Amino acid sequence: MDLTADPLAERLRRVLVSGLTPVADDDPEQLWPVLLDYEALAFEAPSSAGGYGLGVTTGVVVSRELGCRALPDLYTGTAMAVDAISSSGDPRGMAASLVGGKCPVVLAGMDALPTPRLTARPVAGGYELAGKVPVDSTVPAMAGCCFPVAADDSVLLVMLTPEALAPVVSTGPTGLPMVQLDGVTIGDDEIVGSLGTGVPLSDPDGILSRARIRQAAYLLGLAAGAQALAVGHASGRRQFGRPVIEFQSIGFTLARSAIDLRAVHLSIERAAWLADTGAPDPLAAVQALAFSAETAMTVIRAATQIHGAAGLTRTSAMHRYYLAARRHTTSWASPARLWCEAGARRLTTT
Amino acid sequence: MDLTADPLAERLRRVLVSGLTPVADDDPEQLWPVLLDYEALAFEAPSSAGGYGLGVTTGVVVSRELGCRALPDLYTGTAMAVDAISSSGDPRGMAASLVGGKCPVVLAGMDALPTPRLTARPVAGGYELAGKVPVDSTVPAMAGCCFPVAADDSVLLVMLTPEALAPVVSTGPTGLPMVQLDGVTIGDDEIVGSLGTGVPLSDPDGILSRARIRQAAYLLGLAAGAQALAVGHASGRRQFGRPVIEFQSIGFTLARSAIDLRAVHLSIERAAWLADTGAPDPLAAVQALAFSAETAMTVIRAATQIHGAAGLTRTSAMHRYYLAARRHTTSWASPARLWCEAGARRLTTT
Amino acid sequence: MDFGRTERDEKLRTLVADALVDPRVRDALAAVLADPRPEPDVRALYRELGRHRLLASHWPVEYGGLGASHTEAATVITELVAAGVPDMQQVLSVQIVGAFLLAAGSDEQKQRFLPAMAAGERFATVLYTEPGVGSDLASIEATAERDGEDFLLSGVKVYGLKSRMSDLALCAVRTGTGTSRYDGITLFLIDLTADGVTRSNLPTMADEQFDRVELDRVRVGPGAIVGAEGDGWPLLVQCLALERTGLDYSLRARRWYETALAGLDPDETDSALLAGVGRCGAHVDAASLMTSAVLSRMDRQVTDEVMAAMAKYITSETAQQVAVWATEVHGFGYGLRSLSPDDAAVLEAGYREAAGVTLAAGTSQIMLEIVSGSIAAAGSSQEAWPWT
Amino acid sequence: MDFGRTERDEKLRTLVADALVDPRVRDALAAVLADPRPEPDVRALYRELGRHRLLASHWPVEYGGLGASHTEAATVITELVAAGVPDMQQVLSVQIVGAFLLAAGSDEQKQRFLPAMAAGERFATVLYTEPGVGSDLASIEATAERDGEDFLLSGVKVYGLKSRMSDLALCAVRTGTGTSRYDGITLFLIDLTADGVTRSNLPTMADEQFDRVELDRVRVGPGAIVGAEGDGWPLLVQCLALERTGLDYSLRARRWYETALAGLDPDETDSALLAGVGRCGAHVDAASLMTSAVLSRMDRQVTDEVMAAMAKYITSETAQQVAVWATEVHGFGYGLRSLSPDDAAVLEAGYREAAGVTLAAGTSQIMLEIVSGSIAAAGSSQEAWPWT
Repeated sequence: MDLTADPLAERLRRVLVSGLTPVADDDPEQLWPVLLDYEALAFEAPSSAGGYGLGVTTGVVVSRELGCRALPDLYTGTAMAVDAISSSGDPRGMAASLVGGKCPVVLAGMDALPTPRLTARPVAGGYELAGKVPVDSTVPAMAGCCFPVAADDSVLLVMLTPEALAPVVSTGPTGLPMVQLDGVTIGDDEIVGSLGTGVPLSDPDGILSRARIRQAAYLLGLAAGAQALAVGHASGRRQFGRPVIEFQSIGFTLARSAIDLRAVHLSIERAAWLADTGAPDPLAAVQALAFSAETAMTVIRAATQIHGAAGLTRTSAMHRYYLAARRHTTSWASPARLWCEAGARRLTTT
Repeated sequence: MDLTADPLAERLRRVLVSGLTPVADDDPEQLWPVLLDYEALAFEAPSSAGGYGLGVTTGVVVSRELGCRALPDLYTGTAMAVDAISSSGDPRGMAASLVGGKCPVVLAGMDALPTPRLTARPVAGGYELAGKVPVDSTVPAMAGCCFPVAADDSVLLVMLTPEALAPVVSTGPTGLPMVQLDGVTIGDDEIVGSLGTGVPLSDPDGILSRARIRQAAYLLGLAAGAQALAVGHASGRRQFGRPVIEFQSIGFTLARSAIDLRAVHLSIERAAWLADTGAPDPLAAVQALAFSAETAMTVIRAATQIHGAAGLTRTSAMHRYYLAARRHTTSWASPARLWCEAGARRLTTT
Repeated sequence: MDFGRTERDEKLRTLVADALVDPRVRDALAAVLADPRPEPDVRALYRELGRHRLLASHWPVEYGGLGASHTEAATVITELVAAGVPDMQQVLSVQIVGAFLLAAGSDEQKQRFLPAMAAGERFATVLYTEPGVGSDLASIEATAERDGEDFLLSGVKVYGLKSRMSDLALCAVRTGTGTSRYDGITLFLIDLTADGVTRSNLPTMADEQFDRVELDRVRVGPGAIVGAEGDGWPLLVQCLALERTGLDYSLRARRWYETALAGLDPDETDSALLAGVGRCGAHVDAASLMTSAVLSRMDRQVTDEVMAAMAKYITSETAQQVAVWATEVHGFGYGLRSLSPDDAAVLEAGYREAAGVTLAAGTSQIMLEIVSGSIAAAGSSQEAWPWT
Repeated sequence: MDFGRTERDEKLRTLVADALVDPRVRDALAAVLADPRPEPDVRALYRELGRHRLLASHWPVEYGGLGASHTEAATVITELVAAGVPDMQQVLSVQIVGAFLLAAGSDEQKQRFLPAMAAGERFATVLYTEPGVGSDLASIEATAERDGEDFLLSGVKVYGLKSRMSDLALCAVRTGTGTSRYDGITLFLIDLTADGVTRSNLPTMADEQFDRVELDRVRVGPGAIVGAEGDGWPLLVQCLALERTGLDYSLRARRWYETALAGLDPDETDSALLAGVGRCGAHVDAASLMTSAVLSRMDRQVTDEVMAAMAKYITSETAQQVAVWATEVHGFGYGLRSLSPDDAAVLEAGYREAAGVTLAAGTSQIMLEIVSGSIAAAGSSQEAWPWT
């Protein structure tokens, strides 16, 4: 066992940082070319898709770094699509085209797993879909979308191109874009993978587990970014005659956050290592995600509180983390539901 | 609405304090006569049982004060037995005999509600019992015992006298006394009340709700007693040149405990007031108990931590609260299970 | 303790119910609810409620109230909020500045301002903090320059609310220096339309926007001082206690909780979810009770800074917790269960507002400082049960 | 990062497995497990393990070890604990005092003591704190009076463990005064059987009893000093970091967690319970990883006080949390579900022990102080991700 930092991952991270630093907040149109220029999609993509096959461990670096800056997550969805397509052989070269920059892919409807709200009924030449699902409001118009559907007793992953998506997107009640799929028919080509059957899902190809690890890394990044802002604020700000970080109520809160962040980080690295050195361990993956999501909300709330009123204003970077926390800690189901799955997996594997 | 302190309750409390102060720790044999001398059992007992009928609000005072000193809880069980017996008319004067000092009654098996682990099968002239149940190790040999049994579709409350109990008590695996009831037959007289049917239990006579309010008060007392010890310790103890209470990590912890204790106290008072001015509100009662149990464990753990190593020794009063917390936060089911019941009651009543 | 409703409570509830069916109130409320802006203008609605003496029902009749008790007035506000009336400007104008004037204003100030405030004809807000000051109000730097009998006030005040819709502001400035940083602070009631006052917006993530108010040699007369010159600090401390009943936060906690429940199935059997429903509900109920306990003391003329800090702490922390819990329960975009679009919008705005509730009117840290300070002062001499 | 087992790990596991079937080890372990006393005497068992070089496997071969790495030695201890070997006296003698001597002892001290300690022939413990001192070790008052070349040590040391079963103790006393309270502290390795040493018990609620050790003019020679006279404080700080791997607490957390699971039905569907199983399990796993991260750094000769404080904090807090959670899951008397009597006894003792884990070897507050101090020192100059 050697849990010191991995030099390759650190090198990739530094390269990526140099690309991401100038990217404006919340501008996916500016972000996507940077991810392509720095080959971020290629780190973990298999060689059959034009990638370097460095494993989900390097995908973790990408997701985390996007989270750190509260940038839109154009990676987790695209990587999941590439992963799913590649694991079914990819006769049409779709994975390579995604890695090459065809379009980013975002995810939707993962929060209802293991029971998708979308259903797919077999019809001649494909499936007819039913249901609707909200997507992240920060995703760009040029993105494709991947979502799970219930078909018979298994859960399949569907991918729609930006072109197919455009006519079925509207604005939902809380301002989020809503994908309305009632009556939409898709061909077999749009089915890009399977998440398996049962409760919890069997995840035969490890697609779900690897995606959860990336999502966990994105959340870890969000929390770490918020923590960095809070440390900066608390070090610079003086109240009652001293830097506020010297008050135990602030300093200890930051210390607890730092400890939890490190614990989450190790949990994610372990899940990624297991996925890269054998089949993914679904328990390790789901608990890394639950732990990361729960910690992200706690750390980001604490960081917001430490910022005081200034952090609530739209001129402070802090508010972006607070708003992102809500989207990203729930987009893969709440921590409570994920903990439940982890518990069920634990009891059956112990 | 007037949520300032009730002078009658405060007067009763002060009277009781004068009686309880000299009672040695953990000595139920010394405690019982004091409770009788100060008529603690009579405060809330109905006049038919020789009591003053002052309501469960005054029972709360007694339970809480016993908890505060981490004295054995000889009240909650006895009062529940008196309550149950009285609400079924008490043709044989058993309630009056209990209020008069026949014997304290302790409770057992409440942690498995709404599904008792003990069952009662009707036989000629009564019931045959099956199952076993642990009881609190601090109860005296002279105590009777009340426990719930499943009979057909309803849950009945059984009371055994000290004499009936003696032959069926042994020592369980973790050192607690165990009441072994397989094959024991009881007459109808031993059935002292009904907790009703269903999940959550219907509690037709309010016996369960009132008992939960007393138990909540005992737990509140335990927590408040531990808090008082911690405040005393943190005020007196100096480290790094000042009283440790001046460190925010200690001072804020005590402040949070104080706030939670007050919130729990008001929740209990409200549940008691509802019970005394109409039928008990089962939601108010169960949430008061869950809140009190959860808070007690948190407050007592924090108080133990504040005491440092000295609090772990058997010469410090602190350790008695820590050990009592385990017994009393679980004897009426864990907070998690009680919260669940509260949630179910909330959704059906909203 | 008495948790029941008094006859007067019932009478006041009837008054509220009657007012809400008064066509003028009904129309004004409908206009506010239909207003698509994140921060609708409530002044017309408040004037209608003022006509019914419901804006400041606990004020003496001579000042436009009904002479109700504090607990009874809370019933009125609770009912109004339940009907959809936004409470923020009432909180600022009546519960904060009005309470301050009642406690510390001169007779002339009371007679001049209170009836208009109770009528919803004039609105007041507070200008306390400044950039870089935060909760440490003793470090304010706004100044008052003497000019004959008058003062010329200068400085920048931030993070206030509703200045753009208010006429008056209670403003803390430094008129002198003393042996301690708590000396030399003076409170002025200033006219927000006066020359030298520039009001602008500090956009926040919540629907309520912060104000930035710049004072550039704003002339005020000696009659604008509340209390005595240089004596602002103790007044401020006392009046912050008066405003920290937690009523506004406990109403938010309850509204968000009940909204979240509206999207749940009563036959729900997921015990993790039910446990959350049970726990949050108990906390919401307890937070309301903490507020009622503070109001009960105020009804007996007791201002208890520590109990107020406890109530502010628990109500705001509970409200924030409920808003976060609702995101978990209802999932991404509040779309996981059967929540109506209106309810989803309430929770969505609630989450954005929730970040601020543990900061406004004194941060949670300040509240804990007050409570722990009182515990330290009481120390080991206390009985086991000192805070009942 | 590499989370896998090395070939050497596997070899060490084989050595442990072989040792455990060695009849002498097996009998000694059986005797310990059958011992009805709360604190069985493990010395005979440790001597047998010492014969297999498993007590201090990471020490150099010349001192009785196997030259294993720190992570590998943790594997050995983990396997031994899994087989039921109590680890407390190994922690004290090898992981704490032994590590201290390895790092700071003279060659003579190392050669004289380490082989005997690795062999389980001699046992050592620590005598740091005193009545009223607690975590503030710089306030110790035990004194050393010079007597020629020798010192006469006097004072009262409390809250130590295993003094009655140990031969040696690392003892902190004040040999001088300096400009700061951290000056003038000296560490002595003393003989617990010497004249003037009185060992007694401070009964605790846990199975492990505290010691009270009174020193009354205990004569020690200059060779008993570890490090230099008066230089004890920096050594103590450094060596506390060495002992704070959290290994012992992470093993307790795991043992209690797995014991609690043993009484659960794999077909359990109560989601509140399952969520607890999932959350506790993740925390237990993460706590182990934090320990492994500290050990990995030690394998690279890096002693990281902050990482050690993090590991001590999270492992002990997790262990306590698991012990409390087990009381909820298994209910009153641990009798709610199908837990075996032996497992119930483990959890019962675990709860009593759990109160102490967040206090021993530096309280959780001290750990947070170390971590927050490092954050404040790094301040805003750091990158977003400074603790990887």
